[in-house]
Amino acid sequence: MLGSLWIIPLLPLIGFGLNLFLGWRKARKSLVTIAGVGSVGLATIAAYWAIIGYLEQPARVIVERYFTWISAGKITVDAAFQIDPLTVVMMAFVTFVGFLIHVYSIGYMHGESDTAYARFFAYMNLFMFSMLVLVLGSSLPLMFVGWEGVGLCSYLLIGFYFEDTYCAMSGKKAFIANRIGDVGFVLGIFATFAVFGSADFTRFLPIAAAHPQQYAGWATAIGLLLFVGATGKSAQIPLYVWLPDAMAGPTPVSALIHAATMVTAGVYMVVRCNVIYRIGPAALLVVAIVGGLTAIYAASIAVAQNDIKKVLAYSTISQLGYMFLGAGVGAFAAAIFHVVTHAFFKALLFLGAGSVIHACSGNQDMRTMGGLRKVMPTTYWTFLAATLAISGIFPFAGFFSKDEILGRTFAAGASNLHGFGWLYYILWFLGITAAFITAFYMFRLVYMTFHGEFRGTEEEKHHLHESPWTMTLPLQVLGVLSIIGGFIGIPKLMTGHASWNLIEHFLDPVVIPLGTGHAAEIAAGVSEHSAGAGIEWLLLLVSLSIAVAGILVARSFYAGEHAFEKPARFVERYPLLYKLILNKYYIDEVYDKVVIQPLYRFARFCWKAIDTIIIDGVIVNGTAFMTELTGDILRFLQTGNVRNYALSVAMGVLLLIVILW
Amino acid sequence: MNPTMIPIPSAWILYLSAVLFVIGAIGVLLRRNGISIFLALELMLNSANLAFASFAFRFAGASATAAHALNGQIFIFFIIAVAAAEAAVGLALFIAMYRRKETIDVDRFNILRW
Amino acid sequence: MVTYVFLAAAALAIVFGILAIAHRSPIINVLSLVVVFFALAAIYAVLGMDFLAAIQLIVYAGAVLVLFLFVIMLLNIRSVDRLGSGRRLQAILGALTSIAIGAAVVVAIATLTPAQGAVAPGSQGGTAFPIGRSLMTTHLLPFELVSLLLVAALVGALVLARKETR
Amino acid sequence: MWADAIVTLIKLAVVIGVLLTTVPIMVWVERRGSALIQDRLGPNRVGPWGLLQPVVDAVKLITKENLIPDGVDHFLYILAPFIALAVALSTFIVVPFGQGDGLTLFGSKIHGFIVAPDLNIGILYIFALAAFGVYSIVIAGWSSNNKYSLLGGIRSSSQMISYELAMTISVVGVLMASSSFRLDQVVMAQTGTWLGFIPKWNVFPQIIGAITFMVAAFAETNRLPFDLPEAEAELVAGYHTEYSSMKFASFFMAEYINLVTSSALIVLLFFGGWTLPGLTIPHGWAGAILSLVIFAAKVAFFLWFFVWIRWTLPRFRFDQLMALGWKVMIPLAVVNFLWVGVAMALGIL
Amino acid sequence: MHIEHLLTFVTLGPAAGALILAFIPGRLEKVQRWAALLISLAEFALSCLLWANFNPDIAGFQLQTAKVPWIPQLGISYHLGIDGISLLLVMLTTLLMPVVIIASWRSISEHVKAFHISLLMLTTAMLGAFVSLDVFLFYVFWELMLIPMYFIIGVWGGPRRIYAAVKFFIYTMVGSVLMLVGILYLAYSNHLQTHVWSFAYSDLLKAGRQLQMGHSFFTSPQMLVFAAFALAFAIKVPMFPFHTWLPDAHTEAPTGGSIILAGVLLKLGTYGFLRYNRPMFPDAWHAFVPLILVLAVIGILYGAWVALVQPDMKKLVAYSSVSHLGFVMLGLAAGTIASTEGAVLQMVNHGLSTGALFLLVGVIYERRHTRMIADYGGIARVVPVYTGLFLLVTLSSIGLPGLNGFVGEFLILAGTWRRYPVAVIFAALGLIFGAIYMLWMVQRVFWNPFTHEENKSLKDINLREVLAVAPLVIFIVWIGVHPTTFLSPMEAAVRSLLMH
Repeated sequence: MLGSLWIIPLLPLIGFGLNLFLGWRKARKSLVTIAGVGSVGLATIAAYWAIIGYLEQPARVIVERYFTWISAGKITVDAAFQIDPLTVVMMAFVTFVGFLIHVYSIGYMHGESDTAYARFFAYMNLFMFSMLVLVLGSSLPLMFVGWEGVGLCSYLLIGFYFEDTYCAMSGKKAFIANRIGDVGFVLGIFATFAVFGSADFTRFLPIAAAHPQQYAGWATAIGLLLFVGATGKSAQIPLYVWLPDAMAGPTPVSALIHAATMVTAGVYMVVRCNVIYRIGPAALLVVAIVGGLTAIYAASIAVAQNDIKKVLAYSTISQLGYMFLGAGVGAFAAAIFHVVTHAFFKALLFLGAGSVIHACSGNQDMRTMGGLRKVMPTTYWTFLAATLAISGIFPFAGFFSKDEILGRTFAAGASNLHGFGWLYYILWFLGITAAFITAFYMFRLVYMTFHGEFRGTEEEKHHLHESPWTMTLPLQVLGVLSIIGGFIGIPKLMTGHASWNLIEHFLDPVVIPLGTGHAAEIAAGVSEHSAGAGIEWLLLLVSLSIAVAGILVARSFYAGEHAFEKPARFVERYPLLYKLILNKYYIDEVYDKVVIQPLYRFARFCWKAIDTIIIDGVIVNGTAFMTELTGDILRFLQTGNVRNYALSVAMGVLLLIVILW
Repeated sequence: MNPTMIPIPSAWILYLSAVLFVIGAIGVLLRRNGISIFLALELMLNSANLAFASFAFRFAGASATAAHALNGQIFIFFIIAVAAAEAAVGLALFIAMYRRKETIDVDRFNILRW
Repeated sequence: MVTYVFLAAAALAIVFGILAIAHRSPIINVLSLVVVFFALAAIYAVLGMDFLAAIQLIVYAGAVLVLFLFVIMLLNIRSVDRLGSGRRLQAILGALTSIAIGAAVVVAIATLTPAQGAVAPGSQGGTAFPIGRSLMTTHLLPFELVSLLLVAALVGALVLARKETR
Repeated sequence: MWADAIVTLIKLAVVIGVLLTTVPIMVWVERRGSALIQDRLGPNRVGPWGLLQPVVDAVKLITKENLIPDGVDHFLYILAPFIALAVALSTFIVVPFGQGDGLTLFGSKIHGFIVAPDLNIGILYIFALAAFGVYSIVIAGWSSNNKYSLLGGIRSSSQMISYELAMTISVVGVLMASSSFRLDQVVMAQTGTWLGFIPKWNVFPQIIGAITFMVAAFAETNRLPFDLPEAEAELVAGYHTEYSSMKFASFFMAEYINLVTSSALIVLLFFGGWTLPGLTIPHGWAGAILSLVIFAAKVAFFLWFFVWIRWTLPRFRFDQLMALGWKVMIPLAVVNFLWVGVAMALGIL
Repeated sequence: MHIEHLLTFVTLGPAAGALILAFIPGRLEKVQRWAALLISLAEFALSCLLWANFNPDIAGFQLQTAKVPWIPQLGISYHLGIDGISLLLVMLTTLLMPVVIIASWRSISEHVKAFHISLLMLTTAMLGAFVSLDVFLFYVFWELMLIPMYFIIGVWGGPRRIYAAVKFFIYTMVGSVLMLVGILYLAYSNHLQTHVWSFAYSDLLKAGRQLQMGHSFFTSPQMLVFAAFALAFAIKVPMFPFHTWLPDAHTEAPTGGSIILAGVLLKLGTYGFLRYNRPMFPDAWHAFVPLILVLAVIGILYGAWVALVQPDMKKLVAYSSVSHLGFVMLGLAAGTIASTEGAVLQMVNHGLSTGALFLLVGVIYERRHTRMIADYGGIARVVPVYTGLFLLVTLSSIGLPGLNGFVGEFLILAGTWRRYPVAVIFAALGLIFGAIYMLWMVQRVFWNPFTHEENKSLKDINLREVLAVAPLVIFIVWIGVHPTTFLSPMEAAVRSLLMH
């Protein structure tokens, strides 16, 4: 399969075509399922076939060029796919999680009409195609194709229930927010072309790595521009507003796109272009800061949310913040490791929430849930496993990846990376508090939905049932993965030998060593230098205790007989703060007031004032009016009196004589 | 054969034609009645004929243009013919005008106004 | 002796010219114009252009002015407005312009080199014959065109002056 | 230079004298002629056969009160008769009444029995003045402020203008034959014979021209067949109804002078002037006197002819008159003109 | 068939067709339509033959017709030739014609014969303008275009069609008259040097370059003549201040008219800049580039902003054209090979995507007879296939990678970045606004809840309309996926054009 990587993305594309056709012909659901899920399944098999093939042969990076896509003057872009360790990791979890979610959505979407069902799977397949192109793309523009492709699919899928204004609006909001990010990304691509002459990873990254000083300035600029794209796609601080609204889409969509795959594209891009960020330290710093801030900020909002999917959305933003923090401190492998583990447990959380909502017949408000533990045991247990993972409790996947990032952040602080040691300490501290809050709101969610009595309506109550096997099976698989997922990246600390940290070791080739010159040390300082063993153990204990503290506080707040008193008291004491957090710091309203309204007013001004009044009114119709006016004035010369004319003739003759003379 | 010289200096004839022209012009510009204007016009026309005659007369003397001496007179002949035609049509017009407005006071015919 | 004839005729022409445009009664105008034409015919005769004098008398004085008389009688115009009546400004302006034109022409004539005129050679036996011949030879085209024009004028006058009979 | 002046003056005096004397004679002839034709006596009281009757009339006219009706356009009223008389008299200066080249009087040559010998445009001059005749009638009609005189004036002027056209065209034939405007040349051209035996008078080859000329002449002088304008029966006295005494007399004289001029023209143009077939007129005073006598005889005959026609033919109605003028006379004249042209081109004439 | 005459057949073919149509009696409307369709299809086949015979390596004009002297005294001759750039635009024109005819199958019901004749005449005029190698001939075709377009808007247009048609006519006429002065001055200066009257493109090219550059605008002939040409083309493009005729012309023109107007007529402006202003007046061009850049960027942003608040779909698409052509002008102004090729490709892309958009707007206009966005809502449920197509074309118009819009904009911006990065940043904002106004329109028309009852009876897009939009969609995807087929022919031409 190695020789023809193009088959992998092609299969979902075929699935998309088939589903469109089936939708048009209004075919039965079973046909659509075969086409939709089948194609993704085949793609997964093809992907793993390729991975196995890749792992057997020694070569680091294999690039397959098919045809020159765009070539004009100095700008040439080939349609080429490449496979290297990073692609392998990404492809692995994207296809696997994607397939599980496809299986899950068979059950979840069963209630829809045939055409809608077909349309849903068509979009999902198109999404898989775009994601695979993004991951496999061997140059920035090709990656951009996938980048915008996934943006389009998220637009289509979020706006799936297009009847509802809110869904359609949030679909549009998602696409536009992505689009703003993408513009930054595209500018980055142009800069790469301008500076390096080509945007193929196998070409411009080695050039940059070869002479870091020369490209330092430009690298920072490119890094920042690309990062703007990343913030758009991975919902970081300025452009995260679309993710919470994206929950309007069906839950499998949220699981697949807004938890596992698309949102991680930003991190993938940063890791892919790690050379750029390493030789342009300022960019790396910005990534770290934005990551850290987003983590703490999103976590703070998640605490007060009552909608189950909104809580998970903000938790995703917060976890993404972690990943960027990891990348920001140079721990690219750790970032990817967290991406993988996060994919597992966040997908599980979403799917679990999906089955809960499915059970509560579409109701998403946690306040009307409760006591589902008894009714939906499998969902509960898998959900609990994922929650433990995300909170960072020891054996679960989350602990290892999050701790790795926090450890590296602390190490960066210690080694005074780029002279900003104090900043990294702050970031580490933010990380720790975010971890505490994460543990708190996750268990808040668990207690509110699964523990206590059912607070919903009566007819909802007896409608409660466990989801069918198509939905619970993926939950169980993901449950297992979120438990054992952590072990692929066990730190050297615990096992004594670095090689066991599979992911670290595996991703080394991606981090190309930099050339000579001072930049080299910076890089070296980050990856090798780690504090003494003692400090690392201390860090491990601190993060573990923080997580446990978070859980206990959540229990005291929401579990047991006098649940809900403490939060109520908290609300009375700080009503303003609560209202602020509940309404997401009014960010949406601020954006609306500051950006969108003035834009409309200015646009209307442009149209009404400039176009119709100034250009049309004054200049175009103005000249017409002037000609008419002069016509009027000249009219008075025609007196109609013959003798006047005779007189003027005579005067003309006189004048003529005088002149000629 | 040398042309017989006539002792009238040609300039005087031109002066006469100029004076007649002025009189005609004044007549045309100042009169209100169509026919009077027309009469003055004929006078102006004749002053022009006179000017032609004076130049024909003047150059008849010079040998160079002797051959064309007659042209002046023929030209006047044609002018008279045309003037006759013009008078006929003009007067017919005045009659038609009179029939319409019971007057041929030129100022009354100003429909061509804006 | 010839110059005296010319001077007399000139004086006659000027006096009756003024009378032709100034007098209130149109008949007097026409008659004074006849006298002016008579004077001009005399001048032509004096300048040796006897055929022209005859034509002037026959065509102009004899036919055109009779036509004028006819029209005046037909329209029964007893008397006409005084010279320059109505639109005072325009009258004054008109007079000034005409006099100015006249002055300009006179000045132009003054610059001409004075020259003695003469009777056209070969017209001893009267200018009728040479003019007749050239009309039929060199100036045949204008002659035919004028005849055409006259026919047109004839028909035109007829149509215009006819009383609407429908 | 003075001699010429005196000679022309003498000629002028002679001519005017002759004309003025012929007028009373003609009046007498007219009256007696009409009486003869109407088989009645005519004036015979005053002087032998009424010869003095015209003198007495003249005295009556002159002594009548010079009445000027009011409302009349004063100046024009007086002017009209003078124009008529002036025009009538001044036409005669180009009429040669005898063959007189080479005669000398008081030592200086008199250039023929013609008042203005070197006026080359001859006939044209006559037509020009004929045109002026119209003015007198028109002004008379207009100024006498009377409906009938106005109508009479307009009618007679339109009649004269129409027939003037016919007359001019018919004369052109003659001019082509004699290739000159001067009447004496015309007479010279009529000597000799045409086609062997016929005297070369223009009347024979251009008979049509002659007839149209004579009819036109009648119309020009407002003689009977065409005297509609002052026809007593309808328009009282036409344009000179308001005129009395001297003014009426001058109109009357002008009419008769025109009569004489017309008959002189007829004789000169068509009947060979003072030449008789076969008779060559000797030079010198004897020949002159002979030519004069012949010319006078011919003119007298035609004068009688006018009177004769007047009292025989009935009067034309005005529309018939105009129709005859435009639709018959002018075409005939053009035909004659054509015929002469063709004949000359073929060398017949 | 003789290669030399191929271009003449291509250019004058439609005119001959129009002649044939003239003989067919007017009442046989069916026959008129089919005849026109067949002629335009034959036209397209001919142009494919042209493409086949086109040799991409030669830079200069090829397939030239024999130079037939037309007005020998002035050196004006009938001389056609084609190079990479004009080949693409000719193909676009011949592709759009059948689409227009099929699109206006139902909507044009009266004066059918006149409509098709003016369409065919319009085709000849446009093709002529693209391929004429004699500047005077170019001017004749340029003016000839106005008349049929005037009739198409004036006769078959909407309520305010007279105003729009007259405005369109006078607006373009003012510009082109100045151009005529420019042409004459060029010919005159050429005459001064070579003492020979000639209007051939090559001669005037040399003459243009020799025009001196004074120190200020008014004292340098090259600047003045450049300005004369530039104004005519700027009005046609339309660039920012001269664009007010476009929305009126588009809203009032019938569907077919709008497709042709947007598809091809606008390209003549940019083609003019590329063929005449760029090579003929190099120094003036460099002096004017900053101004063009500023106007282009303003055009992009201004077009997008105004499109944002348009209540009428056609006006929105019209203003989007202003924005898209702003990109093309940006590409031309930048002057690098990549940006110029991107600009030419974007001309074709704009023709396809905006043509398709107008076609689709026409489709629902035919059913609901209203273009107001407010009158629609949630019609995706009723017309799914139409929604799919509309969405695809919208995505191509806002430049989704994988479709044609992206390739063009990417090349333009990448090419311009090297010379004017700041301009690119502002222009990139245009991309955002592009997405905003298009998707907002799509949302209000297709997604929102189903409010208007009349929409319930909307029938989905029928076979004829799909047939009309199919070729466009095929090319949209083809250029998106494999643009080299279209980039390679113009490579040599653009390279040689930018060389001097």
